[in-house]
Amino acid sequence: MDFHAAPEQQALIDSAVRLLQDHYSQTTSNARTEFDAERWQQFAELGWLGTALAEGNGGLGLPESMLNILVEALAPAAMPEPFVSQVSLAGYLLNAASPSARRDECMAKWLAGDELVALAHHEAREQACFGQPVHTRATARGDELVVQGHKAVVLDGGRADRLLVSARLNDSAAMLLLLVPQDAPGLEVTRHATFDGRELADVDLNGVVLSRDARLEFAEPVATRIDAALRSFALHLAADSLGTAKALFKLSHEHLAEREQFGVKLVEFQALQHRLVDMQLAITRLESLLALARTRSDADGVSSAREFIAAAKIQAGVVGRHLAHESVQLHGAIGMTEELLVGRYFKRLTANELLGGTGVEHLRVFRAQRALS
Amino acid sequence: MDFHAAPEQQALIDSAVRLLQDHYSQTTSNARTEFDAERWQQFAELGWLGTALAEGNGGLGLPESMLNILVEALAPAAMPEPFVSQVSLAGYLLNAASPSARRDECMAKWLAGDELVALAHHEAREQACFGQPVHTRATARGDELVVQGHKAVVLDGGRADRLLVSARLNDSAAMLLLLVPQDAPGLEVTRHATFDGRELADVDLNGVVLSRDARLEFAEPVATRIDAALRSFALHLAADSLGTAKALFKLSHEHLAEREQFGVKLVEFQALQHRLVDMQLAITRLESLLALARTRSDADGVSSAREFIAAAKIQAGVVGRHLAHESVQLHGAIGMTEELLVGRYFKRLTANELLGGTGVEHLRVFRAQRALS
Amino acid sequence: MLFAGQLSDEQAQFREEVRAFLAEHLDAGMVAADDAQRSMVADPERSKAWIALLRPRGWHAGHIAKEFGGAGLSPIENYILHYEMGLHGAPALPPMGLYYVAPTAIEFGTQAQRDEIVPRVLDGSDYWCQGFSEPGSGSDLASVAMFAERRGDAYFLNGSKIWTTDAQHANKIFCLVRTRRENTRDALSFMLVDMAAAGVTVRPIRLFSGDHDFNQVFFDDVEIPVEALLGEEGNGWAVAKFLLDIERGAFVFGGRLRRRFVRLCERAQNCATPLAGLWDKLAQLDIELLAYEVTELRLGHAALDRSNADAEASVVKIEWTELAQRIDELHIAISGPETLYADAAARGASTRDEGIAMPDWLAGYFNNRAASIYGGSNEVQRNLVYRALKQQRRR
Amino acid sequence: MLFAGQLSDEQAQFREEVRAFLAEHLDAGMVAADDAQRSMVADPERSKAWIALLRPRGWHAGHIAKEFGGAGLSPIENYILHYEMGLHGAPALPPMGLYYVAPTAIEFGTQAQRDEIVPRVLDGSDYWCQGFSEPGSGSDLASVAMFAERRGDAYFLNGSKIWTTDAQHANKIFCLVRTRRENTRDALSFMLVDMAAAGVTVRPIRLFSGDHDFNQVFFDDVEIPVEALLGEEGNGWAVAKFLLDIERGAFVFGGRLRRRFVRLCERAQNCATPLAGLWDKLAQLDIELLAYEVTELRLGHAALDRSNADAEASVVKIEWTELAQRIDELHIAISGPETLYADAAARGASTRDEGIAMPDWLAGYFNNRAASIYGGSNEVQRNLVYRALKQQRRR
Repeated sequence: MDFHAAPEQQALIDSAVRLLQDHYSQTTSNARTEFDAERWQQFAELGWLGTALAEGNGGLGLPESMLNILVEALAPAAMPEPFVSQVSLAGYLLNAASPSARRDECMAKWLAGDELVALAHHEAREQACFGQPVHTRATARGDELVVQGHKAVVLDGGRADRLLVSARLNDSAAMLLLLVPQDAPGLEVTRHATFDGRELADVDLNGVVLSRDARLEFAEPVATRIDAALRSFALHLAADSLGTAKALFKLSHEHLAEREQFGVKLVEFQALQHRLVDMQLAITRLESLLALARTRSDADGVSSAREFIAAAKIQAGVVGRHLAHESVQLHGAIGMTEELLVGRYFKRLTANELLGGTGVEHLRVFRAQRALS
Repeated sequence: MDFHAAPEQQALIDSAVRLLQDHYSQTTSNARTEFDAERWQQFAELGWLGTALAEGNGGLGLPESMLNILVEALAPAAMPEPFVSQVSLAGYLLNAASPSARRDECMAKWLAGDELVALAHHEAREQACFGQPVHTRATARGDELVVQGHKAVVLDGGRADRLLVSARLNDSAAMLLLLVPQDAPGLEVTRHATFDGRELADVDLNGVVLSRDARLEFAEPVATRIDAALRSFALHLAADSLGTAKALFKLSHEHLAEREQFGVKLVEFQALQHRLVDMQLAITRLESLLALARTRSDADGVSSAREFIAAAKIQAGVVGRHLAHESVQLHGAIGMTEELLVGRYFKRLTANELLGGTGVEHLRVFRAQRALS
Repeated sequence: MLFAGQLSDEQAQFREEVRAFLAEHLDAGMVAADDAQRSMVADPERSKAWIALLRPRGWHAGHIAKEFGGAGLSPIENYILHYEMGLHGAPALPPMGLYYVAPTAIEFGTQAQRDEIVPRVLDGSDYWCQGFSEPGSGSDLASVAMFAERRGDAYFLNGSKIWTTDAQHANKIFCLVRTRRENTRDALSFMLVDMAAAGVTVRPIRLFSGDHDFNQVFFDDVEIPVEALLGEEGNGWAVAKFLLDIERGAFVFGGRLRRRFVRLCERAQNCATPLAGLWDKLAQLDIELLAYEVTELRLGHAALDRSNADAEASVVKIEWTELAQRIDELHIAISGPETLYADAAARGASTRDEGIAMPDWLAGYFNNRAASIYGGSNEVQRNLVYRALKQQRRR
Repeated sequence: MLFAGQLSDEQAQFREEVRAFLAEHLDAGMVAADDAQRSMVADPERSKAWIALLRPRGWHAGHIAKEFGGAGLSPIENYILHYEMGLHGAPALPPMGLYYVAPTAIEFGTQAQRDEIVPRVLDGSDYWCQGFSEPGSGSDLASVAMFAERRGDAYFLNGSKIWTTDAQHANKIFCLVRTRRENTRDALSFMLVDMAAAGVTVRPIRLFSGDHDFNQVFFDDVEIPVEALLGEEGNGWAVAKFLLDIERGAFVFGGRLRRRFVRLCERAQNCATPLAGLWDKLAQLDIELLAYEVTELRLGHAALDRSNADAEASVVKIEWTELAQRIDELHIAISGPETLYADAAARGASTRDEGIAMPDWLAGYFNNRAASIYGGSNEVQRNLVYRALKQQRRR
């Protein structure tokens, strides 16, 4: 119950801050938007990709909360590299899968930063959330599986070397998770660049033929594990939003402290001071909810902590909008331009709200878990 | 489409303001809370009770909007006299009823200020709104009607000389409206003083025997007319809230302009100026909605204007709470005491929100009318 | 709907005329393009086409007297015209020439200036932009630094203007400039400048959506004749004030806002995800939009003669911008993750929409955050409203 | 629930001990009376009965060291104790003696003062009230005008104190007074006064609910011995500051707020009218309450050694008061017209509840509007938080 950063947490934060200073200090909001393979290699070398992976799997074996703290520290980069989605979706599922030749090889390459892996699970653009039906079918044919279906909102789907595709086996309810290489015949991936520099894809599987060992095995039902990965993603998105909101606060305060109007520094206006305070109060609320979600995720796992993750994700949306709107308003016209980081953070916060389950969706989850109806 | 007060409107407002100055200027919030018969007589003599009644019925024949303007002008009195409920419930229904000896006698006494009449329609404390079922039964027995049932939230039920009781005829769906004298055997009225100085009652009718002519006749179904009376009540409550909110704004502005802290007039703090502005904006919104509801009520009748009345009533609740909360906060501790009018207005606004259909209820009406679902 | 039973017979008839005209002339493609436009400001091409259709009735200049080529409508008629155009999705009209320059030239111009300027605005020959703000000056116009030095029969302009909407399309710019070094209001003058003049350069300022609404305009020893002065030298503040005052009453946002709200509701009705709680928010928005429609009418248009018209214009500005932003915000909540996909069909709906691929409702949401900043930020507007409240209290 | 998996074994065991104690000693009638209480502040009679039950363990003074008769709990243990008491509806404890006077006397008192004051607070012999605010001084303590004139071995007090909670029940009052005419901080002194002294009179101030929480206390040439000074003459500001600083860490609101929220949800579940939209609001409140519980713990209790503790106390104050007010507000919306009826059973739950007949949730709503005013209004708290942000920025 110590809320100060522990020494190992502080070390992680410090290394993240150093990397940001060295490679991400930009003054224009549309600076680099392309994936930088060198950066990704560096993440791998620093061990960051494996932060929350088991030591036996080549990871650092740190708790989910440490990864979350790292994500928050990296947020001010608003980086084009898909760190959050990779570690919480691909990393989480590969770590959870039972060892096998395929999985081990895939994980090794992923951990080394040589390959990206994307989760292809959602099937409708407007319903990228929890508990949606999966219609994609894998039909057993001799020693092979033939996969037919459509996936949407596949993060990193275009640049990934392999996809993790969820599918129903034959006509059963049993869900599988299949490793599908990007170049598999019958796989059609349509890339979309998102407005905040991320990348997602629609994926068609037209009779993609896989060998049986493409199937990842899990000790628990696949659907449970995918759900947990999505919760983990939501948790880390909330941390990304918190880090971004803090960065916006800092920029706004600096701006008001430097800028004069009618001969007075803007920050001398009490109405603006109180608005800064309200922004800080919002950040404090999100910090507290994230602290709670972290502790509970470490203690009981992300699935059991779903109500607290939902609370953090909902509040990340509320706080994100509040900070984005106020930061632009307090900056005035210059805050609307691509010359400052403000707009870039605004876009990132907006995308974070739309990914990993929106506020509307998480409120449904939260209300159900807390019996609020 | 002229939003300035017309000369006859201004004359009405001026006479209301004069009366307030002469008889209601109080400095303590718990001043007179008792009904003052002399005042009521004066309302009658000024013709105010009959403002919206047909000339043929002894009224002034003015449109509903004029009555609404009068209600707004009288609001700063936060008076214990039940002007709003009497004119919009009793007055509306007596005016709408077809002439008959009973009705004419009752209306004359009411108009003269000699008697009060209360509508006893709702039957459950928690559901004093629209379209609730009426279980009270009037059973025909020879030339008489025997009434059995229970009524709740009967405004002015204790001090009224007669009650207008809604009831089903025998086992049919047909609704009646019956004139029941306060002293009728079998009638039991339990008075409750409300926290804002109004009075309501629970009413039990244990086999109350009435002659057939106790029945008021209407050209339209009784239920339609009762519903219209309730809409009219909601419209006038919204005006009462608007007048009260304006009075609170004025008190708050005065207070800030006079009071010093740390050697500076409070009103010089920009944060407080902007809060006054937001209060004014809220008032402007309510003024506009009420202007709309007035115009549409005059043009098409209160029943057709229900969506606009609902909008005004909902906003009256929102604006009322905003102004009440902010006024207390801006006054500081002194605003919490019974020494100022602030608390009295706060209570009045709170009661107005609870009467005539709450915000929750009117939002249901509004959404249904506007097909928002 | 707002007006049923409220209009005089003549006004009702005028509205029918407007509606019939719109039904006949407003084609679906034009409307769809306007709905899909990402930018907040009028599209030069589409508005030009629309103006051509309005011109025979003078409705592109409803507020300008007939003697000057307008339709000479009453304030209420003009309100009806613009409300209906907005409601039905007609392209917005570029305001700088029609609403600002023409009336100001009529008020302050010499006969020669009137004769030259007004017809060229009304027939579309000139496309104007505004040079008021300067880097670092924000809403504080008195601090304008751009200097006009008189040498013989000409002024030489040096300095720069910023946040200039449409400088990339305009052939003319009106500027508030300093003609004396003193820091007093009578050191300011109002000048009309040809964008083609030597020494004028335009630097685009991109919004964070990537769109291009604004520019910085640089003046490097730009020579203009003394006749380019509108009003007397040193009278610039009064001219600028007149021009800014026009804003009240010139713009009608109710119709456009109502249209956006209706489209939002349609989207909500066709939405796959359950939005239980959002309908209450939509209802509350609808209520405040109704309030705004009446407020706009009673403060902005029906009451032009009132003494505190400045503050009322500020009220209208605060209300419409904050409502518009809330509508946009709900649009995102209702659309959900689909918002992450760029809608190719929506791109290029305006020549200004050059930005990052994203759906129109998202770009609109981003770009419209500027609404509460430009034309005097809503903080400045609140200061102005407070000033009026203070005066009211003293009366 | 907040703590599952977060507590050390010892802390978890302590919580079990607290819960077992509450299950055994907290009777239902006591809880019901506390729930129904209209006033925000502790009830003298009920708290006395509850203190008698806590005293054997020293839990009525958990924060006070064992050598002075308290339980000497760690900040976390004290937090657990008060959170659980609040959650289970134990009567609130009167803060003036236990939280303010006793620790301040320990810090600043002479040995004789400690020996006299502390035991009498802990055994309930003395009931204290606070004399800080004065008419017209608001949150500006430096402007205190009440004068203490030294004549021989006594001071003579003249002036008045206002917003004094519980002056009608207290037998002692501590006052910040002026001992020199200069307007400097070292002109202030801290004095302990017997309410029975000649010249002390109490005027009740009624809230607009009619309830009686506050008073004005008049001092008409009240003679007190020089020994009544706590700390040195002229050191009053430091003593008062120490006393006010105790507030951070001394109060735990999370448990009480959670209890109120749970009761609100129960009411909503048993409500006749459909409240579709309100459940989303309840969920949002629940989320912010969760946030508050963690904030209170990490800012107010786990982090007492931090450098910007003042600002953090302000954050906690702003958050709990505004949350409490929102809970109260929803209570009205959920209860609907039933709120118009006075609930006879709820009256007189505290000796201070003397007001107008109304249900407890309504009186609570009204009275609790004072929460964002007393102890430094939330506007002043925001100023303090901003001051800390400013310092942070400079670091």
